[in-house]
Amino acid sequence: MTPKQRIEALEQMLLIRAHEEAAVALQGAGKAGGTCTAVGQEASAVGVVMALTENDQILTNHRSIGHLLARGADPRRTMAEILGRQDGYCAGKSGSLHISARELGVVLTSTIVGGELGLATGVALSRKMLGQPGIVACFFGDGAACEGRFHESLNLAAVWELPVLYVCENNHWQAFVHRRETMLVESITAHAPAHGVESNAVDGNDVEAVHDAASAAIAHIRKTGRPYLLETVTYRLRGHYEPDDQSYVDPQELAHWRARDPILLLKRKLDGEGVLDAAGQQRMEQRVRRRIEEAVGFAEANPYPSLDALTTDVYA
Amino acid sequence: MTPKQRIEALEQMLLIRAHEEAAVALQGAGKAGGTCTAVGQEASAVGVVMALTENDQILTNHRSIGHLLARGADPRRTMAEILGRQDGYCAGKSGSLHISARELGVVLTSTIVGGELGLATGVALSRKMLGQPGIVACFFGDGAACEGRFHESLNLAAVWELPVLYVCENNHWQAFVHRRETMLVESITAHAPAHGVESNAVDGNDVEAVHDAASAAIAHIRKTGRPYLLETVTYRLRGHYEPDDQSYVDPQELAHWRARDPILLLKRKLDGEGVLDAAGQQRMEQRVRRRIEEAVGFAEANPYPSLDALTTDVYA
Amino acid sequence: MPRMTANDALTSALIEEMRRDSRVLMFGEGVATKRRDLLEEFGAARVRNTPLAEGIIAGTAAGAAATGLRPVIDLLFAPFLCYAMDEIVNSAGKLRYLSGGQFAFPMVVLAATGAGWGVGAQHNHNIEAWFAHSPGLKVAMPSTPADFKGLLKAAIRDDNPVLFFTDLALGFTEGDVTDEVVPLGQAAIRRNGRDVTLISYAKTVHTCLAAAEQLADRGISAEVLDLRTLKPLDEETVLASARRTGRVVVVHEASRMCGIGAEVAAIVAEKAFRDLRAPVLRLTGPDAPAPASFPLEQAFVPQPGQIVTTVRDLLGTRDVRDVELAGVPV
Amino acid sequence: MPRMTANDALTSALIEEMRRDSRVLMFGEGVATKRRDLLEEFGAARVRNTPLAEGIIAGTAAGAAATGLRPVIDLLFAPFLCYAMDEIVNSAGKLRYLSGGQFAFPMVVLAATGAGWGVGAQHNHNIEAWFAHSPGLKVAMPSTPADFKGLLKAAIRDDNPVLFFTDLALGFTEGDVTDEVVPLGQAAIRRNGRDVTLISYAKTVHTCLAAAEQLADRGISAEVLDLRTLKPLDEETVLASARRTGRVVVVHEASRMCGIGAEVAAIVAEKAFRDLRAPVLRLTGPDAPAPASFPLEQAFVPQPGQIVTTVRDLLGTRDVRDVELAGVPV
Ligand SMILES: Cc1ncc(C[n+]2csc(CCOP(=O)(O)OP(=O)(O)O)c2C)c(N)n1
Ligand SMILES: Cc1ncc(C[n+]2csc(CCOP(=O)(O)OP(=O)(O)O)c2C)c(N)n1
Ligand SMILES: [Mg+2]
Ligand SMILES: [Mg+2]
Repeated sequence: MTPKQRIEALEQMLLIRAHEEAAVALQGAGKAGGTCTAVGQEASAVGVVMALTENDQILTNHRSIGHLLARGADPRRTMAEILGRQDGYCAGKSGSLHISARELGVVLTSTIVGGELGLATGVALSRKMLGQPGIVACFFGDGAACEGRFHESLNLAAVWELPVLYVCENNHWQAFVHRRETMLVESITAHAPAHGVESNAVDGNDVEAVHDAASAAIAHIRKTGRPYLLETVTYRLRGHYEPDDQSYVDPQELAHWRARDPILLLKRKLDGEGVLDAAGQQRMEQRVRRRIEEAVGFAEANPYPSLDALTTDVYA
Repeated sequence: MTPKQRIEALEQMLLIRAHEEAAVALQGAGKAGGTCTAVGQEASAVGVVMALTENDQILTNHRSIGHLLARGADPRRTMAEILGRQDGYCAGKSGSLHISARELGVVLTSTIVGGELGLATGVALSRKMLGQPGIVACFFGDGAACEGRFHESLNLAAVWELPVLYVCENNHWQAFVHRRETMLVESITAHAPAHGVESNAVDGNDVEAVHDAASAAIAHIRKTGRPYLLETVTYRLRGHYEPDDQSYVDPQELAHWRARDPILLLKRKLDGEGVLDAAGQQRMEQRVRRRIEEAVGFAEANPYPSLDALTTDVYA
Repeated sequence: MPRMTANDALTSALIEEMRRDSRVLMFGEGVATKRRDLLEEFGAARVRNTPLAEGIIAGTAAGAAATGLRPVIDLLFAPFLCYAMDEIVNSAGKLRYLSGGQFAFPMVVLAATGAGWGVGAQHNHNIEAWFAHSPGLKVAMPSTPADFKGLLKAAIRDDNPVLFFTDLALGFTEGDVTDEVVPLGQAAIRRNGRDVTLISYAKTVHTCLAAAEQLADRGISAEVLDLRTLKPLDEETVLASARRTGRVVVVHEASRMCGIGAEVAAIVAEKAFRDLRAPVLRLTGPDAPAPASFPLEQAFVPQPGQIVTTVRDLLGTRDVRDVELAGVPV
Repeated sequence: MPRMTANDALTSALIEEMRRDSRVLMFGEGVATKRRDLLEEFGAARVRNTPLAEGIIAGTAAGAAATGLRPVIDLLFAPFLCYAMDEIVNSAGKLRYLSGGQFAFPMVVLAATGAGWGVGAQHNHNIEAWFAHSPGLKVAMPSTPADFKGLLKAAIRDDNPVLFFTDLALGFTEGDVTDEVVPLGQAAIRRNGRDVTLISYAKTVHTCLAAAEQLADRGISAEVLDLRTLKPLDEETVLASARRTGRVVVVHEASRMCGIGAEVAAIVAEKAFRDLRAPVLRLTGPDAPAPASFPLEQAFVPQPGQIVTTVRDLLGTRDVRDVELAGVPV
């Protein structure tokens, strides 16, 4: 990553964090429904999405704000969607859990765990058969890797040679169950060879490492036309959804990962390298905060959809 | 295997073969519905089932006659079930595709590919929690290994430490699709390590090799309480179901495997070793043929269930 | 007008639509093996075998449909759809709506069902009502070779996910077949009558027609209505006929509770109430899994004799009460 | 008689049944985390977290049920059952029958659904009718804390697979709760009335009660019937009330087509026909996925005002025709 890219990455990560914190506040104030935040996972989202080109497409899940904002989503419209307002990306019908934004290439978000894995192969098949350039990045969690669909998807993509970048954001939690309670191996990539799929696991809290690994994976896909599994090892710093007191979380584990907060790590690095000092970072944070404040203002002022929307867009 | 066991194995394999051929003839004569035979796979069934003890339980699928007969099922009752008669193991309601025989420990046969994999963990959980001795052998095909449930089952058995012997009868076909069209690796066992499961692949047409591998696997399960994946590499010598002209099968591949017919191999061995000569084998075949003729006679004479059976045993 | 079997009619719809629109492709377990003619004409990219995994087959279809292709998938037998419910119901059925209309899902799911093969309830389960109950989906279930072809053509051209169930017992029946597209959502009057309307779909349409013959011999004029599409349901044709005859018997092989018959009866009881001259009756398969044993399997399905008896009771007295009319042979 | 929330009533049923019968165990995604009290009392063998995979959770339950245990599984939200349909429908629902009665499946599947959380159709989809349509299964859906407890106790003691759906919006409602087992298959008259019967279940029972209050103010006496168990359905209580009042409106949040309301209407139209004084009406959720947006989500669910309007129309004229009564607010 160039210094410029690293600065851009920090701004995106700050934007995502501020967006999540605003959503938490709205939820706490009773203005938004339950929402799943990706606090702590910003480097994974930004590192991968920055490695994509405009032609590439993204499928994501319930923990999607990072992917959306890194892809250039307008925070006013994501926030409006979270509040169920008419100018949200899905006209308020999605709410926070399945936001897609076709214009950005973020397609078919599913909040059914594993849903995006079932759909990604088809999206890639379209690209391939219609001769469209670009690959398909499919984000999912370590929990989704427990669903059989994970294997069915990898296997089909391998057998049909589909250009899918599988991104497993291993954040150690599957709602209220720790990853170690649900599988015996340490890395999701252990499954890749038996499907004939290349893979790699990377420190998901180091945005440069993620970006480099994603770039290599994407190059491999573009070259071979074959799928690739990238695991970003990270941590869910907040609860599964809001509110969630995390009483079931081992405080030591949490402290360990808090010290590895990806934003902290990147800030320290940029400051140390003299790329962006503390003052510059503060200005950036203010800018980001203003953008999010404005987004919240927009969303709260945005009307709810009219009641006839209840039965529109059921059928094409 | 002792010479006595090998002789017993041959008799069982001949019985299975004769049973399948009788079912084919009945189907051809319009007396039985479509049926899936396991011709060519007798060594896999007999080798594994002979390695089990009375306390162990079996789950199987649509290609089950070998498992049932090796377990000591009465061919009159299996045949009656295939013909939908009242004294079939399932009172005629199953027909050929989901025969279970609780008294033999053959439980919960499912003809949904992968169905047995979904149920096996529960059967093993019962044994474990109720303190019952014995393990659970779950037979399934290479096709079933493409269903996500295969992975979900192995993973749960591994995480919960359930005594399941997974027996993948890899017969190279998944109905009308060759195994090589559906997966990139050569062996289903490739998936085991990532689930933390021990495994082994064995020549499924060599009954002794199967028996030895199964015995080792079972010993491992009894010792550790953990699951084990055994792959028996074999071949479906007849079509997917009856009738099926196998026009889609590569004749060379078929010829290769015909020459490796497990019954042929065992006969040759027993003769060569002086354990059972050609004359003794012929007497055995006659005995077996008579048993099957009698079974067919029984089944054809056995009445259909009375019509009120249509709505019995829906609820407990 | 060529005569052909229903199976051939279905194939000819596939061929014509694949010729017509290069975005149409077909895949499933054994599709490329069993449909060699399609494979040869359209190539390996458009006619594909798949791994044995219904969930990912349906998911791939939904993903492809939303992004420019028009997949037809063969899931073989209706009960196997149990592995693909998430992809069909939660993805294809809901993601258009949940995305605020950003995506459409032009895809067809083929599956066979019904008695005739003696293979039992894990191959034979009439679950069409599940999909009628779910939003965003359409459901078709033809009774004639012409409809096997014409409805499938309409299904492939439709921009929504269509479940296309074929009744196993009809596959080898022959009939005249044209190139006509049969629009989804239009029922057909298969026989005109005055005294009673028999409403059905798929195989049991023919059971109703046989019963109508027998009823005619006894001076009773039965109208036979073939729903053809279960969702959207052609309420108008149903109500018009119900109002004309004042008596309705719904007949299907699927089980009674919350089946299509329940819906038809409820619609009639609401909207043709003042024209009804008798209770609305249903003759359905029993609330039991389908058995494999041949005579039981046959007894599972409504028979002409049962329809005749039911209709005569209905006409003989205006208050047939509490007569048990489940699919058990009388 | 202690007062408690519906959620607590459900927990207390679990605790009492686990104390009573050591074969009862519970598992699901997060069960051991979220039910610490159960984990502490009954230990890690009987209160288990699972990997995130609904299919194997349900399959394990079915396999365990058939071989001596009595599992209760929590599949969280109803749409997630789409991953477990094979295990519930094809295995637990059919393998008793297909095996000629060799096995029984005493298991309970818990799942929440209904409006209230603003999470949209992939968490909120009332699919109870699917299971009512399928053989071998039972379905319960309580409306009061007492029934959350009493029906769950009955479900756990039942030797068949029981789908136990809980309406999200009811979780924190309070009520008196006893130790009584509420038998499956018995509806309850929640309010006596003469002029019309409102038939419902789960949350919309309370909507009906609110409407009945408003109707009483206008001199209309509405009976409110709570089905409680959807399968087996208490036909007798439904028919007795329908015959008494001669007018029936069925109300539920699930969509209309082939829903429980269709079945109730069809039963009434068949068996209470000569006592009916008006068309049988249904007030249901629309044929659409549930939206997340709060006001839309609320509009999805039938409201007291709609019931009042519907009933007044029904009483005002004996031939209300073709009035569109879908769940859209009027
Ligand atoms: C099929 C399904 N099962 C359960 C849930 C409830 N749920 C939502 S998110 C979640 C945890 C997912 O874990 P993971 O895949 O690791 O993603 P993460 O939330 O950690 O990002 C669960 C259990 C769901 N939405 N869909
Ligand atoms: C879920 C499901 N999908 C498809 C089928 C149809 N079918 C029956 S057997 C079979 C092939 C199974 O292949 P495999 O698991 O290798 O077992 P084999 O038949 O080779 O013994 C298929 C596709 C089915 N019964 N169930
Ligand atoms: Mg996770
Ligand atoms: Mg095979």
